[in-house]
Amino acid sequence: MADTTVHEVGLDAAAPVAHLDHDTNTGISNTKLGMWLFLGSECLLFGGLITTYLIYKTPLSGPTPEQIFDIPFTSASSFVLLMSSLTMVLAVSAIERGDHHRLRVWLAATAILGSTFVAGQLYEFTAFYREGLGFTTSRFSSAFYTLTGFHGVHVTIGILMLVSLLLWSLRGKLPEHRSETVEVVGLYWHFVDIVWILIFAVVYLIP
Amino acid sequence: MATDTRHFGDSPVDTDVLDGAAEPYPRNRLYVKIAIALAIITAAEVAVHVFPDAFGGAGSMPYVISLLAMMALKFFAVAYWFMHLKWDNKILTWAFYTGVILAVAVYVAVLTVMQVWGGMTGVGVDPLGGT
Amino acid sequence: MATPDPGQLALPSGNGAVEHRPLGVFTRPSSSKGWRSWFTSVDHKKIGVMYGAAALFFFIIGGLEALLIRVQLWAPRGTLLTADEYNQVFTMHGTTMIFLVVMPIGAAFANYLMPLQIGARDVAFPRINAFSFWCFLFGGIFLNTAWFLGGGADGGWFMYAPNSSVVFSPGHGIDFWNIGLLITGIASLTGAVNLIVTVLNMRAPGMTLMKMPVFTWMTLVTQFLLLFAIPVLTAAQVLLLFDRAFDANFFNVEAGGDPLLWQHLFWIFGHPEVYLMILPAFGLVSDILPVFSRKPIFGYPFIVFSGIAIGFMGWGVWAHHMFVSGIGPVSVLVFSLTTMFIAVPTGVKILNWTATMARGKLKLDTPMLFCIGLITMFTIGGISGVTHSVAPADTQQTDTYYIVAHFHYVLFGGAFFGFMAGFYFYWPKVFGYLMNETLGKVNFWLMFVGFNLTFGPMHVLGLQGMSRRIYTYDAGYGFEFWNQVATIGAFVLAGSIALFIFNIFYSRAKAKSMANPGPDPWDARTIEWMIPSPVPEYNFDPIPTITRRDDFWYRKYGETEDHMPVRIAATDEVCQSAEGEHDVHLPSPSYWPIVTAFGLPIVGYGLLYTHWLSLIGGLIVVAGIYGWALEPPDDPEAEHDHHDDDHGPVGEVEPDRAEDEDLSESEKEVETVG
Amino acid sequence: MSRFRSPVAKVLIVASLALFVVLWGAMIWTAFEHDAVPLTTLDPQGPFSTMIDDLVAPVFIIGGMVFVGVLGAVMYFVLRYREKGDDDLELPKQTHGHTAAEVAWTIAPGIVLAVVAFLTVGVILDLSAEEEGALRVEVYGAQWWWGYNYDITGDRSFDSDGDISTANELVIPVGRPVELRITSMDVIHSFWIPALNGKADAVPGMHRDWKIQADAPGVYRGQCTEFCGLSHANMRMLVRAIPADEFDEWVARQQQPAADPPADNELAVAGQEQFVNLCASCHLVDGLNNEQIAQLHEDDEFPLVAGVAPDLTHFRSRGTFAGGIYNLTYPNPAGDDSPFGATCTLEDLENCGDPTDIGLAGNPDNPLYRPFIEDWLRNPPAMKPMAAEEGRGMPNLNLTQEQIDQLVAYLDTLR
Ligand code: HEA
Ligand code: HEA
Ligand code: HEC
Ligand code: CUA
Ligand SMILES: [Cu+2]
Repeated sequence: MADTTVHEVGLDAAAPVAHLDHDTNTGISNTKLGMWLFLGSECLLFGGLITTYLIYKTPLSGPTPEQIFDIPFTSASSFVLLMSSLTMVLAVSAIERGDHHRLRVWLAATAILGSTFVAGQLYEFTAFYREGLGFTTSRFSSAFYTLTGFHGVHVTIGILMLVSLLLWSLRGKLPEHRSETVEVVGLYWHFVDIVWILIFAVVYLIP
Repeated sequence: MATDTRHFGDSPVDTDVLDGAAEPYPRNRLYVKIAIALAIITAAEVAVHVFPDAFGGAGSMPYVISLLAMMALKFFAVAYWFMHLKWDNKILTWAFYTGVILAVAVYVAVLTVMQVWGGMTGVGVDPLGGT
Repeated sequence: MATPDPGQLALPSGNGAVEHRPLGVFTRPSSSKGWRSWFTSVDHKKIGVMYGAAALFFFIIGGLEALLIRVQLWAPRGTLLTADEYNQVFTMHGTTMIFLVVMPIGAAFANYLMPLQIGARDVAFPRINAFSFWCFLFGGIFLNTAWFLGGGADGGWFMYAPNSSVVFSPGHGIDFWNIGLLITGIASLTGAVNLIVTVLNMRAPGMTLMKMPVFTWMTLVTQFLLLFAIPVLTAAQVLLLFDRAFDANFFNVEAGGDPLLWQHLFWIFGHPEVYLMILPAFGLVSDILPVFSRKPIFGYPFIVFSGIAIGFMGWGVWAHHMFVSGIGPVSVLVFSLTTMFIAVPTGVKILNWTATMARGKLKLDTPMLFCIGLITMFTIGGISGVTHSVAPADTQQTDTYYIVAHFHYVLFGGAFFGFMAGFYFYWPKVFGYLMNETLGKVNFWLMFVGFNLTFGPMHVLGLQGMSRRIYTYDAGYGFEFWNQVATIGAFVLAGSIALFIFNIFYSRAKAKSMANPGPDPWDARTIEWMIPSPVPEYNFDPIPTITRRDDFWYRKYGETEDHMPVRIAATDEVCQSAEGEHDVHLPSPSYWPIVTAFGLPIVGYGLLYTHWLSLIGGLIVVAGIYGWALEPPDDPEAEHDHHDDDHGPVGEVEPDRAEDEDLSESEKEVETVG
Repeated sequence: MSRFRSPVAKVLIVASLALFVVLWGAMIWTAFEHDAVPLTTLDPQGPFSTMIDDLVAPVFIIGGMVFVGVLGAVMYFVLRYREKGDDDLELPKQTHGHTAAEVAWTIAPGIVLAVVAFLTVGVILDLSAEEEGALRVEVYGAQWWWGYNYDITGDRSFDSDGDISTANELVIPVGRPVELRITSMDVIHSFWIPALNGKADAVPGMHRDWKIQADAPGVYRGQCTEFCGLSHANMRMLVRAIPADEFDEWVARQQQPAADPPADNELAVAGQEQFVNLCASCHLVDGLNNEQIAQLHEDDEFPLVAGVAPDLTHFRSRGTFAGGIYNLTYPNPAGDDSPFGATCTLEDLENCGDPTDIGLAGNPDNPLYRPFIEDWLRNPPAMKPMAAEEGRGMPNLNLTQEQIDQLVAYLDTLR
């Protein structure tokens, strides 16, 4: 095995972006690696909840998924969340270019799309509730609300992070060399989107 | 994995090169294209749901498989392009997909052991049965 | 942190200058001395020591619970404890020992040692590290406050549904268990991310993965197991929490809830859990054994890969805890076979250790004795494990004392013996004085005898049909004799623990009049032994460049053609000295980790008593996170100012590992909480 | 550093190791002693448990050999290669590994395990095969006792006419396989008669098949082994295996509804009245309060979480009660473990076993042992931890001694 020292293989040490983590063995910053590991672990959390849902999706009493789901509505909100991934990635690319104006625009857009999604979900929950699907109604309802609720909480936390970034940026505390912060929040955001991609297909579309 | 000190894959675009750059960022166009593709796939998913009979009826094998395939496509597209796995160090891909694969493996096993495929278990049908 | 040069400041938006004291409320803590520094420290060594101390404290609690169990079972129809009390005691004993003793001792060694073994200044995220510790401690305390608030959990440590539902356990005990372990789960998960990043990213120059000490390797595997196992438990616990707190139907059989779902989720976590309890001890043994055999570890790559293999295979065997649960013959068959073959990689380890001893020159000091104890006693436990994996046999054995014997042999005879070896071995490095050898040896033999007397008889009891988790048994079943032996054994074991504690203080008192043992009292092999004992705050100065496995050893010894070692340098020459200027920049202490962690148990109490309290707790958490996010990871005014390239010979670069703990990962915790 | 050359140290080591050897020797020896250990797993009495035992034997032998091998190697190396003294300083050769050895000790255990796996697979399949001509019994666990519904008529239903229900003691014919369908009323329990087969969890909401068979008449004891709350320790059961003809007689007796007590037994007549008032809301006595119980089932108004209490129709045909932990009758003469063997009589109580050897009773035809059952009626939670106020277990009904006498007299008629 070649005994290269870390220094030789790290990123260009002169790059301003790299002042924090340029000397890691892998060349990836600690934060980013940490976030990815965390997302890997989240897979098992959501996997568990999705599994639970699949086991419980036919209720013994109360409304069934078929009776209650409003696919056109959910399709629209899924689409909204999907597009927020685009705005997010554009925000990341904006800050990497040093375009702080666009960064703010895209961050705000992402946060707004995310909020639209959450609002849609809240609306959906109230609609379901009025149709007689309370949290304790059946095994299906408990599993459904828990899964989608967990996802909704993740989205909400993502929105909080986006808004914080926006404020940071407006106060001039988000220079390019911290672009990675935006990228890492972006990873989280995309992951939340990915989870919804699964939920949309597995929960809503497949009977 | 052993020689992890090597730098894998394309290095991310060095930001210093782009500092203050005014010209459009070439990757953005790619991002938009991907987003359009994702939108189209989503539309296709909904279409399958709306016209289940074209896919052998709701809940049939082809129906489920086509939905799962489109879901997987979207999943990987977001991870690969939007989350930069394409350009980043492969160790990230490796870390994340270990989680994904593990999750799929164990939970599919659970569903199999609990006999969820093809209709529900007898579970709950007869909660206090037999008295 | 490097003051950014003016070029960087001239960026279009924002600047690199860090603003300290962002909230103006707290002055940032700066001292690294005095008792208060422990609460704000982000030093991996202090955190490691706190993990160890807290775990030993919980070990005494768990041990006293065990003694209650043993006294109750001394004779038929014991009257020391009521049925209810007994159920709480054994549940809390198992929970405490596993979550608050063995796991954190593993974390203690990982925290203290792993950065030293890879030549790092600290872990990747020092503040998250502090946060992990405080979560663990507050979670553990939260769990144990149940004793004063209506009684502990009473469902057994695996808390099978639906016995854990409100209907069957109306008190708050199980809620304490559930929420407490959710909080310690946050500790484990954040710790796992932190330590994995540390191993992958922060190794000294030249330390490739295959040059890492085995303990570091096993830490890596362990933390990966935690990373992926903890969320499964979290998912299960969330279901239980919602069932108990909000009347959900996950385990409500009448609404179609399936009790087996809990079992699957629990054991998908639970089995990787048992391996992540043993692997740190395996790592310690793999590093200690060669020192006292005066020979490198035999088959290093095989030791490493078998560890990885155990980690992987551990994911495919969980249902061996469910052989009698009714999962169907096909599943039983599959899991029976997968389980058996885990003996292969484990055997590889055992046999490689044995081969390490062969043709060595064995110094039978206390750490070595405990290593040998582990090899032999773990083998007994492993073999009884294989007898369980034979599913039809397990239908006779499961939930009897034969199982209790198995897991105490692997956990006490394996993990704990390994930890004892680690304690005796690393004590001088951590505290700067050697433990008394004679007491140490008596400690070992007493523990060896006590251990076998306590847990050996449980094999017989189990095979003769004694169920576990019974608070009483009747005369006429033939259980009296061996129970008495076991109870006597438990007190011998308690004596050996007491002797260990005594040894700590006795040796410390003695050490005052003795010379410092120096960096390398054992003639050891790995680089943590080339720095002063106790380890200075900055660990290494300069960071060594690693050229081979057992790098420190080969700085001291060369090898002839036929692999005979020859001294090439005196130990003093190759060790680093504590004297001189050490102008090393270190991460600054912070209040926020402890503040943030402190909010969590308050949320917990709120969930149980009044929801208002939850709100307050939640606000503390959020405030903590924002304070944290706004606080720069490093205080520019801290004592040591950092100048690039101000130390170390060329080639021994001290990488700037100041971590970037910005919003993103501090936020990340919110959502593990949420 | 001390190298353990002092005689004291040697004594310590030798004593410890000797103790280790003696301990393990004694353990192995006693483990295979079967006298007076009624729950032992190593003394099979039926074909299924024998299959398991035949599998366990080679596994134990292999395990023992592996352990002796590892221990032997370690001990040998310690003795052979330990540092002999302070002048013994030369360092050993630095060997790093040996690939052939590694391959060998990866493959060898693999082969050993493959053999074990092969044997295991066979037994798993055999044990899950269906048995011809089996008697079917539904077994349900409830906090903290067992109930049994027999499919006597063979119509795969457990409650058609002619089917019978009992509790705690399972009576089976010798030599005939018994197919159990196991479930639970509340939490998970585990049904286990070590002499007849391994255990099987009783999971609420799920029925699972299991089977037992006894080769010889006898009383076979068991214990609930899945932790099921407060009185898990006190949840036992026993199986009485009796010859087929006796079994048929027993069934015929069980099929009868309970007769009213003879009018001349005033105490029992009064007891029946008490029973209807106090006990019939939980306990079924077939022929006495069927409608009442059926109605309660319908209204879902059982005061118990579990929904039922033990069927008392033929209460006196059992030798034990309360989850098999108390003797209802005087036990068989010492040493006689036959199910309905030699009967001891009131006149000759000397000849009976000790009734306070709780839970070891034998023949139900033996005279009633009153102290336990009286205490039970006086204050059940004191006899067996139960959470009656939470709907689990039998409450204290604050009966007077007179009521107790009447009730016991009545229960004694339920043969
Ligand atoms: C440190 C923790 C630890 C470790 C390492 C192990 C290791 C193993 N365990 Fe254990 N186990 C527990 C902790 C652990 N276990 C706990 C806590 C429980 C109970 C939980 C509860 O119910 O409360 C449990 C329960 C448990 C069960 C369930 C029993 C039941 O409840 O019915 C089973 C069943 O298969 C099992 C099997 C095994 C096996 C096959 C191994 C193997 O990994 C062992 C492999 C090692 C060896 C075999 C020895 C060395 C090998 C050689 C020298 C090579 C040659 C060997 C042969 C050819 C045989 N364990
Ligand atoms: C690593 C884990 C671990 C450890 C170390 C131990 C240690 C011990 N265990 Fe534990 N045990 C478990 C994990 C562990 N156990 C688990 C998981 C269960 C299952 C629980 C369940 O079923 O849910 C269990 C269950 C269990 C049972 C079965 C209970 C039952 O099923 O009914 C028994 C019974 O004897 C027992 C005994 C003991 C004993 C005697 C010790 C001894 O080794 C303890 C020795 C330690 C001491 C005695 C402390 C010494 C303290 C002092 C000397 C104090 C003096 C000093 C000062 C005050 C400063 N344990
Ligand atoms: C609230 C319900 C309830 C009432 C009322 C009740 N019991 Fe019980 N009884 C139980 C339960 C539950 C058990 C099982 C206890 C156990 O063994 O764990 C039981 C057990 C018994 C047993 C032992 C049965 C066996 O085979 O093990 C007897 C005898 C008995 N009860 C008699 C009575 C009498 C007589 C009365 C009235 C005076 C009465 N019970 C009233 C619930 C009740
Ligand atoms: Cu029923 Cu334990
Ligand atoms: Cu296991």
